[in-house]
Formats: sequence, structure tokens, C-alpha cells
Amino acid sequence: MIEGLTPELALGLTLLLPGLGALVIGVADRFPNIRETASLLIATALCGTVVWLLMNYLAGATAQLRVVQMLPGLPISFFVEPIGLIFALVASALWIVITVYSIGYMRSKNYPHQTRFYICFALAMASTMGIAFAGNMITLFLFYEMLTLSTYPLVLHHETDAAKRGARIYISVLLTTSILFFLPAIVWTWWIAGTLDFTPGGILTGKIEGPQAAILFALYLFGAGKAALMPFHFWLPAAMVAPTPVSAFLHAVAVVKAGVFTVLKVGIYIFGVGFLSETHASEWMIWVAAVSLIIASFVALRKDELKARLAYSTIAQLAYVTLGVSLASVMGMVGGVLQLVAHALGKITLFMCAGAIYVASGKRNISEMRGLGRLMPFTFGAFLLAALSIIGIPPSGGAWSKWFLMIGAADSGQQVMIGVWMLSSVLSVAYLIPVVARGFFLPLQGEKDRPQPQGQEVSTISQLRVREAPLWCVVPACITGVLSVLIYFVGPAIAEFVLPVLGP
Amino acid sequence: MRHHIILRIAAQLLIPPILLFALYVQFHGDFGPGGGFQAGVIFAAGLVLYGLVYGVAEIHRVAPTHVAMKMMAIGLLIYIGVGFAGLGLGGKYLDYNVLLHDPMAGQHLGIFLVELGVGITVASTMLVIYQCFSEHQSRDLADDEW
Amino acid sequence: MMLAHLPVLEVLVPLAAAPLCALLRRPLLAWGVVMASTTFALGGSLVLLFQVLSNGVISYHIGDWAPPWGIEFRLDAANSFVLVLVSLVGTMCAIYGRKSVEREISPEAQPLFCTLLLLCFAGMLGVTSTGDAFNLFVFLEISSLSTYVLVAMGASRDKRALTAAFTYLLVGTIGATFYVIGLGLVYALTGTLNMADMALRITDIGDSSTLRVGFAFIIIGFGLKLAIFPLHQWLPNAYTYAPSMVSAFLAGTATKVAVYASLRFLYTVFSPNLHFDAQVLQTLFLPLGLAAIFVASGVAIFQSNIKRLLAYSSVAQVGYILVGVSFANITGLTATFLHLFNHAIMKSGLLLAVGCVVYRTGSCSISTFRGLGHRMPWTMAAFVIGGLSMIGIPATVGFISKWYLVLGALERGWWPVAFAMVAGSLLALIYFGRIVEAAYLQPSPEGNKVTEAPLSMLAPLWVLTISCLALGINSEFTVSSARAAANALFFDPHPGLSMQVGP
Amino acid sequence: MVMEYNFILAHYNYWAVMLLMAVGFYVVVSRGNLIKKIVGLNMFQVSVFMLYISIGKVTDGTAPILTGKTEVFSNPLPHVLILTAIVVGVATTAIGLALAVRIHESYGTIEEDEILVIDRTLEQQDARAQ
Repeated sequence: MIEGLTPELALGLTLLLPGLGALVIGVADRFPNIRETASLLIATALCGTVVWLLMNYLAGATAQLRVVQMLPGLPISFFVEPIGLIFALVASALWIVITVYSIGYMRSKNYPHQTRFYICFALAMASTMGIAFAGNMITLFLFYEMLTLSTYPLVLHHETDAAKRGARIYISVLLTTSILFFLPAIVWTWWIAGTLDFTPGGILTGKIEGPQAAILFALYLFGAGKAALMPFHFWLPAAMVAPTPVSAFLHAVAVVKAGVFTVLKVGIYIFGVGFLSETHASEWMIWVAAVSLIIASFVALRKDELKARLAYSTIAQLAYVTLGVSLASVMGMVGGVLQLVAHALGKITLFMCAGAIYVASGKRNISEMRGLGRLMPFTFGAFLLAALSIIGIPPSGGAWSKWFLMIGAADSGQQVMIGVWMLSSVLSVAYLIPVVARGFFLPLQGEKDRPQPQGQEVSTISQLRVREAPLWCVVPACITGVLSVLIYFVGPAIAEFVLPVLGP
Repeated sequence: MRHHIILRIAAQLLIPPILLFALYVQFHGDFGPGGGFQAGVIFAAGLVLYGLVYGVAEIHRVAPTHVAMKMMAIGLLIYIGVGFAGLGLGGKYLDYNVLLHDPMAGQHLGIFLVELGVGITVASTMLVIYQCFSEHQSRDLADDEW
Repeated sequence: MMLAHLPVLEVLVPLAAAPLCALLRRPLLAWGVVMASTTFALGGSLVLLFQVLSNGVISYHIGDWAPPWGIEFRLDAANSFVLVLVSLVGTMCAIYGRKSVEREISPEAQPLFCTLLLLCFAGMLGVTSTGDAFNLFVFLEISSLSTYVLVAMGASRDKRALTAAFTYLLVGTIGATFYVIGLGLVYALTGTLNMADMALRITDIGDSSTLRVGFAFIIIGFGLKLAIFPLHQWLPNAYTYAPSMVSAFLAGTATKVAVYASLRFLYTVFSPNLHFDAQVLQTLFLPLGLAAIFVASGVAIFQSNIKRLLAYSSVAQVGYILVGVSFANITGLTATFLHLFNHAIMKSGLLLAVGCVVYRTGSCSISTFRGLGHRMPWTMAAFVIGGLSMIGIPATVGFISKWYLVLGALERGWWPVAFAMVAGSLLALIYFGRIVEAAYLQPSPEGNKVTEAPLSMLAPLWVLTISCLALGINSEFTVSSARAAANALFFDPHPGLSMQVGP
Repeated sequence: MVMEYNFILAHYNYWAVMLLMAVGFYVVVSRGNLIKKIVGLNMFQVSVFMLYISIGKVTDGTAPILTGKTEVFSNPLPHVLILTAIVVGVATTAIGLALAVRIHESYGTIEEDEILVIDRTLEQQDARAQ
């Protein structure tokens, strides 16, 4: 262990490091190399700190931090707990990967405003850490809104009309849901429970009942608009105008995960699994989530633009978590946590691959990607691995989450849901695998379409000048692709890790 | 107005008693009806009459606006100053009892000064209001317009 | 010695400084006097607030005449909190004003401008501190009369300031006269003008038609002054065409003081135990407050003049305050006081930021905001923070207000009201979004050489902006003061005569 | 019937005040001429002064000076209050008239409807400048 580093200090560091990073990046505006080195170093340091916290936690040392009284009786407080640790670990580890990837992507595209991009990235990361380690609902809400605001410039990055429109939808949906539903839900909770501290087993037991509990639960679920539950999902496709690293970050790491993480926190620490299942407060949300899941999968199937398809796939996959929480069973919650991890790894890979394809070939639409797989085998290979994980085929990370979710459904007597999952798995096969299949097995676009000049053998490949994307783009994708499979082997360990806080 | 000899003579006769009456109302205020407000208005009425009869330029010469505006502020300062004097001599704000060794005399002095301040302010304010409006008149009225 | 006389010095120092300014020739000297006296008032009000919070009600008898015969300055937690608010905004505007007014008003007129500003400031402080109902009217008119002229001074930029001031004068005078009528009726019934004494006698009298009529006149009179929803027509024009610094000052203080005065009457003089009093809260304030939130915010969305937009937003925010009052519970009243304070900070901050833009560009239409995000980064950053606060993003004061307003609604079980309030704040998202997009996403016009505003304007702006953030992250001071203020009104209608009751 | 008649007569000061108040208020609202509006405002205010003064009058009362002979005193306070209110009224009138003069200078009219037309054209100009 490092001298002088207490868990409290480390907890503080996780919040301060990204902020510090933003500062350093801002100062190093004129020097791209220093700026990007700083980004990488901070990301690594952050991940290290989180790992250190995790090791300490495993050794039995928890940490708590109270900063200021935001409202009387409601301090801004942080504490270390398993689910937050997992979220923080995933987010901080993927931040390194995504930083590496962004450096490659942004440089090859030579985008303007790169400093702003990295600053906002770091700020978004600080907010994510705040959400992960929030000790009460008000702290979580604070950082939740900070995350929305700090990612707004990222979505807006291109400053084109389309970007403005997308960013407008992005911020208005997220702020609207959070202020319209989330805030009243929090105030309501505070009013009836007198506390907002995250407490294993929930804080609402005996304080609210019947339809009111169901309404409160729904307020939370819709209020966490970042979880993209239908009908408040359309910010996600709208945010696709952002540069690919941002999409990957938003969809896989920070924003949507913050949403489902909030849902998990609400289910576990505000309502409590036992209370949820007793009151059946979450029963009707199961159906909302299931419908959201199926519809999103169908829409994904019909999208030709790869990023749009992935966006709808995200909506569907996030509904898994919501569904898992709504099932109000311990196994469902475990499934939700695992889904959070597996989907983060899988989806970030898919997005990085989409970005790599775009960097290398300039193609966005799936129909144009015929045969590209043979030219970019690593990219498409990583895509395949991640797709397998998203679909949930063992041995890949997604398999465990699906498994636990199904057990959860069986536990709470919602056998229909098992059917829903089977359907959605089939659908996800249908919308993900063709991308890979086209890439590897169909002839290149242009091989057939292009009239061949007579008597001349011109390689269409060299004509298209498509090569594997830059190393900075491909390597991160391959790493996360492999990781998304490897996570299969630690799945049970994660489940073991989170079980204690879920109650008996 | 040069030809309106009756008006001019009447004004000449009236203005000094008006001003005197104003002073009477001012200084008799603490014994009978009267006080700074009334006295100030009466005093200003005398000056305004002068201005009406002898013209705008004349009233500006007799009582220039900038002086009147200073007087407005000074009157108010006298009032507030008396209050602060009470404070400084160990009483409450506007406490006249402490102004002199004898509370009764203090009351007299205090109310006298305060009313004086009020009178100055009111008189000069009314005068300034009149002057400001009359300045906006583009021309003197012809005789037959009266 | 000084400390004992602080309640009256608080009002008198600015009041005495006002004629002093009129005697001065040099604008710089006059501004020095303004800054010194407002700063004194700020320090004094803070001292008073802490004194009241720790030792209870302070009563000062002017001329050593004991109440209810003499005029009494009575400071409890409620009005000393409002004193802090007024003097804080006043001080910041005074520091800001020198540069800003330099552009908008000729040097000869500046000492007089300072006089009026101080009179207005002192009048507001007087309304807040006095315990005498007629004295309140006098101070109210001192501040109103000087306000009309201050608004009219915007005429050097735009002649519409004159008509705005004229309308304001008519409405304000009718409001004040209504108050005097109501007061006359209540006085005829009770024979006293001291508010605490009046309250006692009203309790003895109970219900009577004279009392009801008097009450109605008083509430409508204040309603005109505080721009309660359908009586708000004077406000947008007055704020739009007034000199920038005056807009900021008035937005932060004028309506707030009127709200305080009406609260004083609703809770101290007439207590909500009177049947008709409670009825007004629910059947009048609640629907009007909600209507203000939606109608005024809706109108604000379509404004292209930013000052007018903010003025309509002020009307909407008064709606929030009234809704808070209408809850008639301690949380609602706490929310009201909090929002009085918080809204003053953020709206004054926003208008000061707009003033910086006017200083540099000479206009405040949304088209001049194009590209300003890069040209005036500090000003626009402050503007964005103010806007976020108006929307109610956590870590800003706006969130704290919203929190207590929603909590108050929940305590009454008024669900739809809670939702209406949060939904109303989303309208702010639309109109601030428009400005922010213009400032940051649209290119500035060709040849635009606008630079950042001078430091003496930025400093007060940022003091308000930082307090907007700091009091949003750590709201202990404001919430505890607001709660003490609410307690003072709610549980202690006859301060000094009954035991202090608290939760 | 007689009772009501007496009631009406006994409260004649209130009826006068109400009538004046209503007339003044009506003038403020209905007249377009700014000067007339100010006249109306003055009537409105004066009605309130009358209210105060009339309720301060006590039948057979004298000035509240202790002479030992009389027992009934009129309350001097309303008169004193109204003195202040009159001052306020004068100040209001002065400012109102001053504004009217300035409006006349810059708009060339003091008729409200004409001013509104000018204001509207100014607003349209602003909108076009966007």
C-alpha cells in the first residue's frame, strides 16, 4: 500500500483527479502532446486510485466523505460500496481506453476545439465518479446534472446544424426528465423518509405503500432519463451526431450507465429489494421496460446507419437493467449489475469499431460495409466478439447477465419475461451479426457495381484505399473486445461481490 | 407683462406680506397651526407669483435654480443633522430632549431646527419644480393671451 | 453606541448621503458616497441579522417615543433577512454602477442619479425595517418616486423609458393609494398605526366588514407594487428601458420589498387565523402565482430583447414566490424567503451581465449576443450560471429554492402544484437555451470588435455569481436565516408580546 | 326604512369619498391624455385624504390641548398623516407632469393612443434590426 493514502483521501482523489485533469488540459491548450499525455496520465491515475479503493474495500476498509451541507440535513457525501466501485472501475478503466482511442480518432480527423473536447471529457469523468461514489440521492442528483451539462458541449462538438439540433434534444430531454420527474421523486422521498442516504435494504420500508410507491418508483425510472427508458429515449439517437469517441463514451461508459446505475441505486438502496417485491411497486414498470426493449430492438433492426443501430441496441440493452431492477428479486439486481459491466465493455467496442470503420473508409451505413471485414479484419473481429457479448452467447460477458436476469424473472414469477429475453436475443442476433457477416462474406462494394474497364485488372481494394484503421483506433477496440469476452470468467466473482448489499 | 400695471402693482404689494406670512407660519409653527410644510409652500408661492408677473428670467436671477437645488439638499441635511445630533448627544435618533441641558428647551430647539429644515426644503423644491416647468416654455406669453 | 443605533443608522446613512450627493459636483465623489453608504448598509444589515438571530427582536424607538405612539423600527428575523438581501444587491449594483452609468447618463446628471439611487435604496431599507404602517407608506413612496425617475433616466438611450416610467408612476401611485385607503380603514377600526399593536387589536376585533375591505385594499395595493400576475403590465417596460444598472437593482429589490411588506401584513397584522386571510392565500395567490409562472414564462420565450425577457421571467418568479406563500405552512414560507433572496441574487446577476453587454455593444437584443461567448467569456459564463440557476440545476441557488417550494407543496399534498412548478422552470430552459446558443454557437457579426467588460463591472457580477454557486452548494446560511424569518412570521405574529415558539 | 336613510346620511363622508375615488380612478383609466390621467390620479389621492381627515373629526371635539375644560378631543394624527400624504401626492404630481413634458418633447404628443402607435413602430424597427 502507498504511504499516507487513506481510503478517504483516495475517495477524494477520484473526484479531484479528473477535475485537476481538466485544469491541466486547459492550461496545456497550445501543446497537444502535453495535453494528451496529461489526459492519459490522469486517466491512468484515476483508474489506479479506483483499483486501490477496490483492494482496500476487499480488505475490509470502507471510506466515507462528507463535504458540505448542501441543504440542512442533506450533505454532499460520498461512500464506497460494491456497485459504485464496479461502476467506477468500469468507467475509469474505459476512460483510459477511450482516451487512447480519442487521441487517434481526433488527430486523424483533425477536428477543431480538441482542448474543449478533452476538458469536457475530464469533467464528465469527474461527474461520473461523483455519481458512482455518491453517498446520498442529492449528491447523485448533483453529479447527474453535472454530467448532463458537461457532455452537452461534447455532443455539440461539430457545431453544425445537425449537431445543434441533436444537442438541443439531448439536453432538453435529459434536463426535462430529471427536473420534471427525478427532482420531485427525490423531494418526495426526503419528505416521507427524512433521509436520502443510500442504505442497504432501502429507506422507504413502511413509509409509503400501494399505488404511491408504484408512482414514486416510476418517477425515479423515468426521471433517470439517461437510462433511456421509452418514451424518453430519443435523446440517445439524437446524440449520435457527436464524434464517435463521444458516442462510445456516452453510450457505453458515462451517461447511459449513469442512468442505469441510478436505477440500480434506487432499487437497491432507496426502495430495497425486499420492499419492492413486497409492495409490487415495480410490477408495471416491468412491462414498460419489456415493451421498450422489444420496440427498440425492432427499430434497431431497421436502421441502416451503424451508429443509429447501435444506439437503439443500447436502448434495448439498458431496458434489461431497468427490467432487472423492476423484477424486484436479488438475482435480477445482480443481473442488472452484470449487464452494466458487460454492456459497457461490449458497446464501447462496437462504437469504437464503428468509428474505426468510419476513419478508415468513411462509411457510416451498414449497407455500404460489404466486404470491409476482409480489409479490416481486426476491427471486424473485435466487433464480432463484442456482438457476441451483447447477444449473450457463452463464453462472453453478456451471458452471465442474461443468466442472472432470467433466474431473477423466474424467482419473481415473471416467466413471460424469459420469453421476452429470448425474443430480444434473437433480435439482437438479427441486428448485430449481419454487420459482421456482410463485412466478411459479401464482396466489396464496387467489385460488382463498378463497370470494369476492359483489358485492365485494377484492384478495387487499392482503388478504395481502405486499410485497417490507425493503430490508436484499432488497439483499444481489440482490447475491450477481448475483455468483453474475458469478463465471462469473473462474472460469478462480481455477483459474489455485490450480493452482500442486496440483502438476504 | 410690462403693460399690466395693475398686476405688477398688486404683486408688489402682495409679495412681501406673503413672504412675511410664510415666516410667521414657519416660526409660529410650534405654538399654533403651521410648520415647515405650510410655510415652505407659502414662501414658494410668493416667489412663484414673482416669477409669473416678472417673467422667467427675472425669477432665475432672484433665485437661481442651482442655488435652490442646493437648498433642497441643505434643508434635508439640517433635518437629518438634528436627528444625528440627538444620536451624538446620547439620545435616540430625533430625540430632542438631549439637544440642550433642559429637555424643554431641547424640544423647542429641536422642533425649530427640524421645521426650518423642512421649510427650506419644501420652499426650494416648489420653486425648483416651478422653474423646471417654466423653462420649458418656448416663449413669453403675449399680453392679450392673459 | 454605534451598535445600539444600528437599526436606524442602517436606513439613515443612505438617506443622509442622498442629499449629500446632490451637493457634489464631481460624479466620482458622488459614486464614492454611494459605495460607502451602501457598503455600510450591507455590513450593518449583516450585523443586525446575526444580532437578531442570536438575541431576538430588536426594537428602536425614534425620538424616544415609545410605541405604539412613536415610530418604531422593529427588526425580527424576517425583515433583517430582507435587509441583507436589499443591501447586498444595492452594494453590488453601486460598485457596478459607476462604469455602467457613465455610458448611459451625462456627467452632470450623475450626482442626481446617485441621489435618487440612494433615496430609492434608503426607502427600501426603511420599508423593510419600520414597524409603523404609515411610516411604511412614506418609505414606500420615497423609494417609488425615486424609482420612477431612475427608470425615466433611461430616456437618453430610448425614449420609451419615459412612457414606461409614466405607466409605472400611475400604477405605483394607485397601488400606494390603495394601501393608504386600506390602512385608513384599518386605522379607523383599531386606532393605531404600530403594526404589532394593530395585530393585537385586530385579534380582539375579529372579523368585520371594514377589516375585510381594508385588507382587500392593502393586498391589492401591494399586489400592484409586487407585480402580481394580472397587475404586472408595468414591470416589463420599466425594467427594459431603465438604465442597465437600475434594472438590475430594481429586479433584485423592488418587488422583493413589496413581497416582504405584504407578508408582514398577511402574517403579522392580519394573522392567517382570520378566515378571509387564509382564503386569500389559497384562492387568490395560488392560481395567480401559477398563472404567472406559465403565462409570463411563455411570453418570455418569444422576447428578443433580453432585458424584457428577464423582466417577464421576473414576473414568473414572483409567481413562484406567491405559490410559496399560498402553501401557508412553514416550509412554504421558508421557500418564499429563500426564493426572495435567491432570485434577487440570480436575477440581479443576470441583469448585470446584460448590462455588461449593453456597455460594450449598446444593445441587448438577442442578435447582439451572437458570438459573445468567445468575445466576452467572463460575462457570458456568469450569464450561463445565472441561467442554470433559474432553471434550477443543483449546486446553484435556484435548486435550493425549488427544493423547498416542491417540499412545501408536498407537505400540503398539492401534487399538481409541485409538478406545475418544476414544469414551469423548464420553460426557463427554453429561453435561456436560446440565448446560450446565440452566444456560443452563432458566429459574431463581421468586424465585431467587442471585448470583455471592465473589471469594476465584472467584479460585482462575479460576486453575485459566485454567491449564487456557493449558497447553492452550501445553503446553511440562507436556509437557516429563511427558516428563522418564516418562523418569525408564522409562529410569532405578535413579536415581543408572545413567547417565541419554534419547531 | 328610516334606519337606512339615517345610515346613509350619517356616513355621508364615506359616500363622498367613494364617489371621488371612483371618479378619479375612472379618469385615470379612461382618459388617453396624460395630463388628464394625472388630474384623475390627484382626485383619487385627494379622496383618500378626505377619508382620513373626515374620520379624524370628532363631533364637539377640540384640538388635543390639555386645558382642563374639555373632555372630547379630535384625533390630530390623521391630519398629520395626510400632511405627509399630500407632500407625497405633490411629489408624484410633479414627477408625473415632468414626465408628461418630456414625453411631449420626444413624442410630440401626450395622447396615449398616439404614443402607443409610435411605440409599436419603434418595436417593429427593433424587430427588423434583428
